[in-house]
Amino acid sequence: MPVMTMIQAIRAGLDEALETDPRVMIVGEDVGALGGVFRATDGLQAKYGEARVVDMPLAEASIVGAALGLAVSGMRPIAEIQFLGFAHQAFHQIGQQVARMRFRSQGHCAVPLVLRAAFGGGVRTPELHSDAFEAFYAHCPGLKVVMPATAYDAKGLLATAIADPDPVLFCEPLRGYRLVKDDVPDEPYRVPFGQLRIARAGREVTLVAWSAAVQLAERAADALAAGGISAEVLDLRTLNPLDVDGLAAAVARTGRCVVVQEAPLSGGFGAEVVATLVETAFYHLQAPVERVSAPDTPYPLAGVEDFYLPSVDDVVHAARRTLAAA
Amino acid sequence: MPVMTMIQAIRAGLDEALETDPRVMIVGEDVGALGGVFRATDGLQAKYGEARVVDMPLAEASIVGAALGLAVSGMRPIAEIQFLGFAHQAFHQIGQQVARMRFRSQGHCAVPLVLRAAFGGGVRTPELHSDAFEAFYAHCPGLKVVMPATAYDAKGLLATAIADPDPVLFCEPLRGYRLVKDDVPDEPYRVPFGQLRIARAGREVTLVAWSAAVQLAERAADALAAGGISAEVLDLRTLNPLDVDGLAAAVARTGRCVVVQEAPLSGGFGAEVVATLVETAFYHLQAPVERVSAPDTPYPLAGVEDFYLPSVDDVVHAARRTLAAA
Amino acid sequence: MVNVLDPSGTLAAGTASPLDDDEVLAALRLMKLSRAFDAKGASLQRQGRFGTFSQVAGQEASVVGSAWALDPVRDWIVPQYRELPALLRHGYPLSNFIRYFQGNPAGGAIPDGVNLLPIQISIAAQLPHAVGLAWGLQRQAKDAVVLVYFGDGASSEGDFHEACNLAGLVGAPVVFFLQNNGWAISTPRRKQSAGRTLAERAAAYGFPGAVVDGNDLFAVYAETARAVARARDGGGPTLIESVTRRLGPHNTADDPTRYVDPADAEHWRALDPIDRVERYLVQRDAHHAARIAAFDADVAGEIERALADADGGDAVNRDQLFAHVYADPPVRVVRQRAQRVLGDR
Amino acid sequence: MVNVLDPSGTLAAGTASPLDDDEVLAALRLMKLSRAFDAKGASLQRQGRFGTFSQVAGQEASVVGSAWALDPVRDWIVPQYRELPALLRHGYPLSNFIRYFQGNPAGGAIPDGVNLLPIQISIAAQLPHAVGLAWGLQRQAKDAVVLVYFGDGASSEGDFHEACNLAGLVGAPVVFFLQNNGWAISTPRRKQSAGRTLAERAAAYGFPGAVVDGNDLFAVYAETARAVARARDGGGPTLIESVTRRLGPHNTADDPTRYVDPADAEHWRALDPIDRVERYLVQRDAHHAARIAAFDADVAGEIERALADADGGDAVNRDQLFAHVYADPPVRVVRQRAQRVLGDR
Ligand SMILES: Cc1ncc(C[n+]2csc(CCOP(=O)(O)OP(=O)(O)O)c2C)c(N)n1
Ligand SMILES: Cc1ncc(C[n+]2csc(CCOP(=O)(O)OP(=O)(O)O)c2C)c(N)n1
Ligand SMILES: [Mg+2]
Ligand SMILES: [Mg+2]
Repeated sequence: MPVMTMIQAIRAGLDEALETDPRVMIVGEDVGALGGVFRATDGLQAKYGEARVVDMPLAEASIVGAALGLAVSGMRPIAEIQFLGFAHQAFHQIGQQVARMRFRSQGHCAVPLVLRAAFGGGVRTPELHSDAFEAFYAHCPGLKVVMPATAYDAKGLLATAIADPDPVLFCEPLRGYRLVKDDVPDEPYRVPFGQLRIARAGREVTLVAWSAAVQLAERAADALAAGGISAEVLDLRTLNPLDVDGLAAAVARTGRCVVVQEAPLSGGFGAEVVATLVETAFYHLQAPVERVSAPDTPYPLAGVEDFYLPSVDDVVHAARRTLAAA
Repeated sequence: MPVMTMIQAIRAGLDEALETDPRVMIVGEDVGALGGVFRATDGLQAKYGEARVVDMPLAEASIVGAALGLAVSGMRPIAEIQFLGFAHQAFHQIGQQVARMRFRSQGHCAVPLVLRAAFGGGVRTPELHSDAFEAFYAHCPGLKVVMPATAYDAKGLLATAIADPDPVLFCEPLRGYRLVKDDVPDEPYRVPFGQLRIARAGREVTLVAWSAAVQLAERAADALAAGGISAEVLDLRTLNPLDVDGLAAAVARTGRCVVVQEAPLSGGFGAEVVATLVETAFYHLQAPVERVSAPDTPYPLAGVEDFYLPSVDDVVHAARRTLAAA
Repeated sequence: MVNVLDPSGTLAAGTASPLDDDEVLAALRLMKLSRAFDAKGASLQRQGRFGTFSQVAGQEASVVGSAWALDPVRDWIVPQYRELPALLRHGYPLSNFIRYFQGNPAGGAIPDGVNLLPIQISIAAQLPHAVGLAWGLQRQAKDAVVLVYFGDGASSEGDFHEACNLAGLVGAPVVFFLQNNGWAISTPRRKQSAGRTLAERAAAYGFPGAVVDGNDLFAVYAETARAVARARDGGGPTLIESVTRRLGPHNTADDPTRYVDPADAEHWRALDPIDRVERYLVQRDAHHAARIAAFDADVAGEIERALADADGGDAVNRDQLFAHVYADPPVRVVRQRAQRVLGDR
Repeated sequence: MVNVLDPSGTLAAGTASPLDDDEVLAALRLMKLSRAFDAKGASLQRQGRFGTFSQVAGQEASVVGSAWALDPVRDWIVPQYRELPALLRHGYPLSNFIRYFQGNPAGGAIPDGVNLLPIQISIAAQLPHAVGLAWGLQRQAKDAVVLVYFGDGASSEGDFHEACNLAGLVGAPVVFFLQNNGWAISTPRRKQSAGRTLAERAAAYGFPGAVVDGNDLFAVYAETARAVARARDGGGPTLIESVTRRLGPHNTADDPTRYVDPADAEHWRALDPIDRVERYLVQRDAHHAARIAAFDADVAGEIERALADADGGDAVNRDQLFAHVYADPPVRVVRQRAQRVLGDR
C-alpha cells in the first residue's frame, strides 16, 4: 500500500471521483492550470478538461450558489473554497441555502455537494487564512462537517462525502497537507461518517481532537507516556454526524478528558464535546473536562502564531491537571 | 417611571443617542419613512433628517462594511440588519472586518459600531426570519454580543453599546418586542456588559437563559414553584463578555442547572455555558447540566414552530430530571 | 422601453400581438385568478388563517407574460416569492401554495416533473442557483432554459453581481427577469441605485439587457420569448427589467400609507395590466366579453377547491420537523426525533 | 484607453506632462525603491526571514501614479495588498511594512496622522469600507477624498457591486482604483468576466468610468487627479481601470510558470513602466541620467536602514495576542492573558 501525504490522498480521491462518475465536476478559484494553491487538483484539468475542472471567478457566494444549482441539475459538484475563512463570503449560501434546500423543497431538490476548504494554523499564512472556523458550520442543521486527520481518512471520507446525497463541508488541515503521511490504498474505499477513530489507545485520560489537533494530541500522549501516563487519543473525524456513543463510551473508560481545539475557546466545538459528555458520561467523570484552545482573540500574524496555537505543553498540563483532580 | 414595551425602549434609546450625539447615524433597510419593519426607528427620520437616518439599498455586506468606514471616519453608526438571518450576507464583514479592525490596525482604527438585529422565533414569520443564530457571533473574537430580555435592559444595554469604543452586535428578540413590558426610566442610564441578572431568585435548581428564553425560563420557574420547587432564573444579558464568575457562583449555590436556548442543540451557545460550568463549578454539580433547545433541524414554517421551539414543559421536565438525579 | 399594447388596449403602430386570442384569454384568466387569490389570501390572513404573504396585484402582466414564454415541460423557474401565477402555470398546485402560507411544511413539496425551485426568502440568493442550474442542464444537453425572478431590491445584493458575472462567463441559458415594481418594502427605486436603468448593467457582463413595460402582457411575453429563444440557441443569458408597480402593500404585514404617495398609486392604478388585456380582447371581438365575464366565478371556484384541498390535507405534526432534513439523518437527529415524535423522554 | 507617454518615453501628440521634472524624478525614485524592495523581500523570503508577500513589479506606474494624485495630509488610501509605494508616499513607514511581513503584529500599526486603513487580505472587503469612510468624511465636511485599491479578481466579488452601488447613491468622494494586472493568482482576466472592460460597469452605478494605460505614469496620474478633483468638488465617485501586468509571481508562494505564457510575459516586460519614465526624463534633459543613476544606491540604502529599524524593534511576544483586541477586554480574555503572558496556570 503506497504511503501518501494528505494532499496526495485528496488528489487521488478527486481523480477517482472524476474518473468513475461523469457527473462529478470540480469548481473553484485556481483549480485549473495551477492545480489549486495547494495542488489538490494538480493535473486534473489537463486530464479531464476545462468543462469538468473549472476555474471560477473570484466570488465565493456564486461558487457555492452555482454549485447548489449544478447539484440540483443532476451534477455532482465538488467546490473548492481556497481557505475556510473565505467561505464567510458564501455564508448565506452555505448555512441557509445549501444546508436547507432538501428541507425547503420537502425532498424535491437534493444537494449532493461537497465543499472542500483548507483551514487551520501553523504554516505561516497571511492574515485571515488560518482560523479554525469549523464550529460555525457544525451549528448549521442540514450540513455535514468532516475533518480528516490522516491521509487514509482523507481519501476515504472524501469518497463518502462525494457519495452522500446531502451537502458536506470537508475541511482540510493546512498543517497536515504535506506533513501527515500514511498508508493509502490505491483502490476505492469509504470511511463512514459518524464513527470516531481511536488514534491511540490508552487507559488514564482521554484526549479528544479532530483534524490537525489529532497529531498535537498524539504528541502530547507521547510526552505523557514518557512521564508514565497512558493517554488515549480520539479522532472525531466528523463533527456532524457526531459519534455521541463512541465518545461517551471512551470517556467513561478513563473518567478524565481533555478536549483540544485549534479555535478560540468561547463557542468553539470543544464546548459541544464537553456538553455532550456531561449529558452522556457525567457519572463517570472524575475530574472537570478541560478544554485546550487558542485564546479568545483573532488569529494573529505568523510571527506569533506559535504563541497563539495550543501546544503540546498545554495539552500535557491539562491532562496532568485532570489526573491530579480529586 | 413609564412602562414601555421592548420596542418602545429601543426606540427611546435610539432617539436619545441621536439627540445627544451628533456623530450618531442610523443606517439600514427601511429605517426611514417606514420606521423599520418593527418601528424601532419610527419617527426618527422625520425628527433628525435623511442625512442621519438613512434608508440603505438592499445589500447587507455594504451596510455593515460602510458602517465600518463611517465609524473609522469619526461617526457613530448604528446599523440595522432587518433580521439576524440576513446578517449572513454580511458575515465576512462582521466576523473578519468589523470585529478585527482594531487588532489589524494595532489600535489605529477603532470601530465603535452597533449592529442591531431582530431575531428568534414564536411570531410566525416567513422562513429564514426566526433562527437564533447568536452562537456564530459569540465565536467571533473582537465582537461583543448583547442579548437583552427586558425593556429596561434593552435601553440600558443599548446605551452601553453605543458608548462602547468597540463593535457590538445587539440582538433583539422578535417575541419580546411587543410582549415584554416593564419600567423604563426616561432619563439616560447604562446597564453594564458582563454582569448577569438574577431574573428570579431560587434555591434548588438554576435555569440559565438569555433573550426571549428568559421569559420561558420564568414561566417554567412558575410551573416548578407550583409543584413546590424553587428555581432560580439567570439572564446572561451579554454572551461576550460572559459573566463567568456570576454563572459559577449561582450554579454552585444550587448544584443543578438547566440551560435553555432557542437555537438547535449542536454547537449552540448553551454548550459554551455547560463547558464553562464544568470548568468553574464542577465540584458543585450534583447532576448533569441539561440543555433544552430546538432540535438539530432547520427552523420550520410557522405552522409547526411551536413544536420546534423549546417549551415550558421541556424546561420543567429537564429541571425535574436534574433534581431527581443522584 | 419595449411596448406593444398601450393602456387603452390598442397595439402600438407597427406591432402585432405575439399571442392568438385563445392564448390571450388563457393568460387573462390566470391574471384574474392571481388577482382574486390576492384578495382571498389577504382576507384569510386578517382572519388569522393564513400567514404573511406578498400579493402580485399590479404585476400580473409581468409575471404571467414572462412565464408564458417558457415551456413547463423543459424549462425551469427559479422564483423569488411574488410570482404565484408563474408557479401555477409551471405546474405547482395552488393547494400547495396555500398550505405553505398556512405554515404547513408539506406545502413546500414540489411535485415530480415540476421544474421549480422553492420560493426564495433570502433576497437574491436564488440568482446563483439559477445560473448553476442552467449551466448544469446545458452540460447535460437538456435543452432547458432557466428563468429566475427577482426584484429591484434584489438587484442591489452582491449575489446579483456574482450571478450575472458568472452567467456571462459560462454562457448559461438563463433569463434574469427583474421585476422593478418601484419598491423594496418602503425603499423606492431611486434609493436602490443611481443608475438610470437596472437593465443597462447587463452589457458589462457581456450579454444583452432590455427594459420592457411590465404592465404590457405582450411586450413582456415577446421580450422574454426572444431571450428564451436566444438562451435555447446557445446565445447565453439576458437581463430583462420589467418596469411595473405593485399596487398593494409589500406583504400583509406592511403599511404602505407610510411611504406611498397617493398620486403615484393613482397613476399606476390607471395602468392596470389586467384592464389593458381586457380592453384589447373586447376591441378584437365583442364576443370575448362574455367569456371574460365568466372568469370571475370560474377562478373563484378554483380557489375554493384549492382551499378545500389544502384544508383536507394532513394536519401539521411534529414529524415534519425531521422529515427531509437529511437523506440519512445523524444519530443525534434520529434520537431527537424519537424524543419529540415518539415521546421517549 | 487613456495614454500620454508611449513606451519609447515620448509624449503622445497633443499631450503634455502633468508633472514637472522634479516630481517625475521623485516618482521615479519611488518606483525604483519599490522594484528594489521586491527583489530584497523575495530574497529574504527565500532565506525564511520574510513571510509570503506580493510584489509590485510591473505595476509601479499604476500604483505610484495614482497615489501621486492624492494629498497625504487630507486624503485617505484604502489598500488591497500590492501597493507598497502608495503606502510609503502616504506616510506608512517601510520598517512597519517589513515588520508586518516578518509576521510581527507591531508592523500593522499605522502612525497617527497617516490616513490609511490596514492592508486587506479578504479580497474586495475593503471596498465598502472606503465608501463608508468617504461618506463619513464628507458628512463631517473634512474635504478628503478616499482612494481604494483593488484588483481584477476583486471586481468579481459581491462587495464590489454593493460598494459601487452605494457610492453612486450617496455621492461619496471615493475613487475606485482597479488594477487590472491580467491575473487573479492563476485566473486570467478573460475568466474573470465576459465584459469588454471592467470600467464600463461604472455607468450603470451612475458615475464615470475610465480605462487608462496602467504602465503610463502620466496617464494614470492625470486620470486619477481628474477623479480626485471631481470627488473633492462634490462630483462623487469614479471607477478607474488601470490596465497593467504583474511581471512576477502572484506572491512568493506562487509558481507562475504553471499558467503564464512566456510570450505574453515577454510582451509586457518590454512595456516596463519604469523604463518608460527613464527614457522620458533622459530625452528631456541628459543631465537627469546622473540623478537617475544615483537612485539605485540611494534606495538600497533606504531599504537597508528600514530593515535595520525593523530588526532593531521589539521582538514578538505573547502579549501581542491580546493587545488592541478590545479597548476594554472581557474578563475571560483578561484571564487568558494572565495565564499565557504572566504564566498563571
Ligand atoms: C437578504 C435579505 N435581506 C433582507 C430581507 C428582508 N426583505 C424581504 S423582502 C425585501 C424587499 C425586496 O424587494 P424587491 O427585491 O424589490 O422585491 P419585491 O418585494 O418588491 O417584489 C426585504 C428587504 C430579506 N428577505 N433577505
Ligand atoms: C475573499 C477571498 N477569496 C480568495 C482569496 C485568495 N486570494 C488571494 S489573492 C487572490 C487573487 C486576487 O486577485 P486580484 O484582485 O486581481 O489582485 P492581484 O493579486 O492580481 O493584485 C485570491 C483568490 C482571498 N484572499 N480572499
Ligand atoms: Mg421591488
Ligand atoms: Mg489581478
